[in-house]
Amino acid sequence: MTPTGAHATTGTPATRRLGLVVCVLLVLLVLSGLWWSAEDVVQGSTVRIMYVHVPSIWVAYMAFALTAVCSGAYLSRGTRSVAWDRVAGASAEIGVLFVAVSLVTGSLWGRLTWGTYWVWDARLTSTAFLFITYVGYLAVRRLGGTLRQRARRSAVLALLAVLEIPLVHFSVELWRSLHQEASVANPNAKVEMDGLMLFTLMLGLATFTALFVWLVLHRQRVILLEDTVADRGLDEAIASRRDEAGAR
Amino acid sequence: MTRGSVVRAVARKDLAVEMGSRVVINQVAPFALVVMVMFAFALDNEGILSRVAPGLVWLATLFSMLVVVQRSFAVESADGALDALRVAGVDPVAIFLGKSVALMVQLFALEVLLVCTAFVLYGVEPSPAGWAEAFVTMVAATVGLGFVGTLYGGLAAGARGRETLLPLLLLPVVAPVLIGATRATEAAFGSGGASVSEGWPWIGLLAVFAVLFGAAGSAAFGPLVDE
Amino acid sequence: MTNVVELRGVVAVLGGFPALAGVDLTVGRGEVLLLQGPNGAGKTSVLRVCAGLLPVERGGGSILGMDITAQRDSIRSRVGLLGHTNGLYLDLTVAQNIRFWASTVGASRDEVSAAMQRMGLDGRLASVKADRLSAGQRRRCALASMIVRRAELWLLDEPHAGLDAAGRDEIDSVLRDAVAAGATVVVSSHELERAGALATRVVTVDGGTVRDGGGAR
Amino acid sequence: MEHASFIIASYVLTFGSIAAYAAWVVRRGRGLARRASREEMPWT
Repeated sequence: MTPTGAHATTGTPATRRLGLVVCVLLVLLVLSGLWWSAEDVVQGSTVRIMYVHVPSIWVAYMAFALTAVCSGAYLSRGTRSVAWDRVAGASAEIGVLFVAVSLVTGSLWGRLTWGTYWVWDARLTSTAFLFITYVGYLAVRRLGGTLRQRARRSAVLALLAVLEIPLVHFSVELWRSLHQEASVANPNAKVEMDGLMLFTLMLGLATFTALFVWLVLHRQRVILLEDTVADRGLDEAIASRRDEAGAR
Repeated sequence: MTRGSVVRAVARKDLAVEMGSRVVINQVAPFALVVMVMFAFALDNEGILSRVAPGLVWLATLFSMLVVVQRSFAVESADGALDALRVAGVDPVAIFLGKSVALMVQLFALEVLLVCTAFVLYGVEPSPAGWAEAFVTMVAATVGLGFVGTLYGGLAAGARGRETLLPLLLLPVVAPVLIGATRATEAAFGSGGASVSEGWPWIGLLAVFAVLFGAAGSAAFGPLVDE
Repeated sequence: MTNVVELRGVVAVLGGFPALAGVDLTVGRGEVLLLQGPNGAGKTSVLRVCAGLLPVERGGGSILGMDITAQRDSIRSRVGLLGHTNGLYLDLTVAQNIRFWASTVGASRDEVSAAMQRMGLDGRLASVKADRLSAGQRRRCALASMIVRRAELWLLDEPHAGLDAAGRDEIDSVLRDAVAAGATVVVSSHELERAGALATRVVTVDGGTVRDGGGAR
Repeated sequence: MEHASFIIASYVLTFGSIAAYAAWVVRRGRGLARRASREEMPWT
């Protein structure tokens, strides 16, 4: 066993470079979002919230899609490696974080634009359900048991979520379209974007995507370490368990 | 041993357990009724009550369902019966379908009770066509709820903190049923001036839900419960 | 024919605790193996691993020639486990319980009534609810469903616990019948005197491991 | 800038919570990596 010393991290030169790129992009994004870009003709200054709101929900969708893909990969024959489960778990956790962020920034934007933090709009409502669904998924991941138990249970649950989410989304959409008179404001209203605004939005998407990759890489390594250390604890527990026999 | 006969045996067994213990009749049904009365206290307005009666009926159904599902799996683990079923190699798909059917029967009985309560207490007055539509709605919603309830109930059954885990997992999933069944029942009851014909698309949604979760539950129940 | 039970270095975990810390165990066809050892030694876990209820974390093995992790489903339908619990539905009567078990494994009416008669569960007891039964009567119910199942490997966890002398004799005679019919039996017990009389071999379970207590007797 | 407080709040919330999460992940990783060997960390 080679000791790693006090400087052991979940980072590698590659992730450090990626992290540096993310930091630079983040600074650019903040500068561009808050100062350089002009205010929108229709939305005014509130469009600036969009530069962080849209990328967060984009990352959340990407994260849950990755969770589903990894869960499917785990369950399909021939690729049954717990590594898939770690990526699925890491990705879902990050997805939950970004959904929460986008719900909060979205409601701040809504307060400015619609005058209210929350409207029972189809997209908002189904996003809230998305959030709760994956909070439940994370709760099930913590139920304990062996690694294979955790992997199988959560993979099945993630695939059930793939079935559930479109159903919820569809029914909520139907609920709103048939039930509510014209919505307060249409969030899809055509936004006239000048070049710099479009650039800022694209920059936001790129930054957050890179950030997501960085986070998933680190988080799934941390999960591996958690599993390893738990396993080490098991080794010790097994040894002391065997000693019980000798003691008598 | 055909799957069908095991399904029947499991369903009959679960219903016999209920007939032997009468927990749903003596405890869950009164609970559902109390919920309906509490809604009336909270809203305190007859006009509003008859308007929102369909939603209250289905909310009360969902809350009662949580209790019935917990009960359905508590019975299995009280003396290690679920373990025994697993050791006996009983087809998990048959267990899933059998327990779902038993749950559906109990839920349907509760819904009938709740709709009658709404009729008496909340002053809803459906037309004959409305009653027919309400019946179809109840059947479609119950089938879906039975499948989803059994699926997630089985997952939560062995877990620590199952009392809180089950609602967290189950309630988001049944949101389409709440929406669909409430709208369809509104059409059936004529709440807020809705006409009977407006309900049928929602019943379609309930049917799609039931079919999808019947299939998904059959595939997922074994891996979820066993591991 | 391979051995009925073959465990190699099996580690099994219960809520983070290594219930089994590397178990090697071999049981041949027709043997009656007695597991002895102190409380908490891992006897129950050995039986639950053999029944395919407790997943194997490390190590491996086979039961009735089938891989213990990959073929758990096929193993299960051919073993019978009588654990600390009896697998009864407490709100059902004795007859309802046994008929339910019979219907899940496809046993005939005659087999059911024969098993109930064998365990003295016909007559008045048949219509008594399971939660009104004594510990011994519940055991008899569970044994009746074991008989109906015609398992090839019988796994019994402290089958004599809490029974009177007559109940214990009954269990022993059921086990003898099972062995005569070609079954293999693994039984855990505190009561060495009694279980030892049946056993063809005794091993000691301690600290989640198995020490072979000597060869065949 | 109009609505500055709301806009700043959303930036702070977004980047603050992400930074907090990232810091938690990195620190947890360091703590655990100290107890692991190189062979157990395939990326090293």
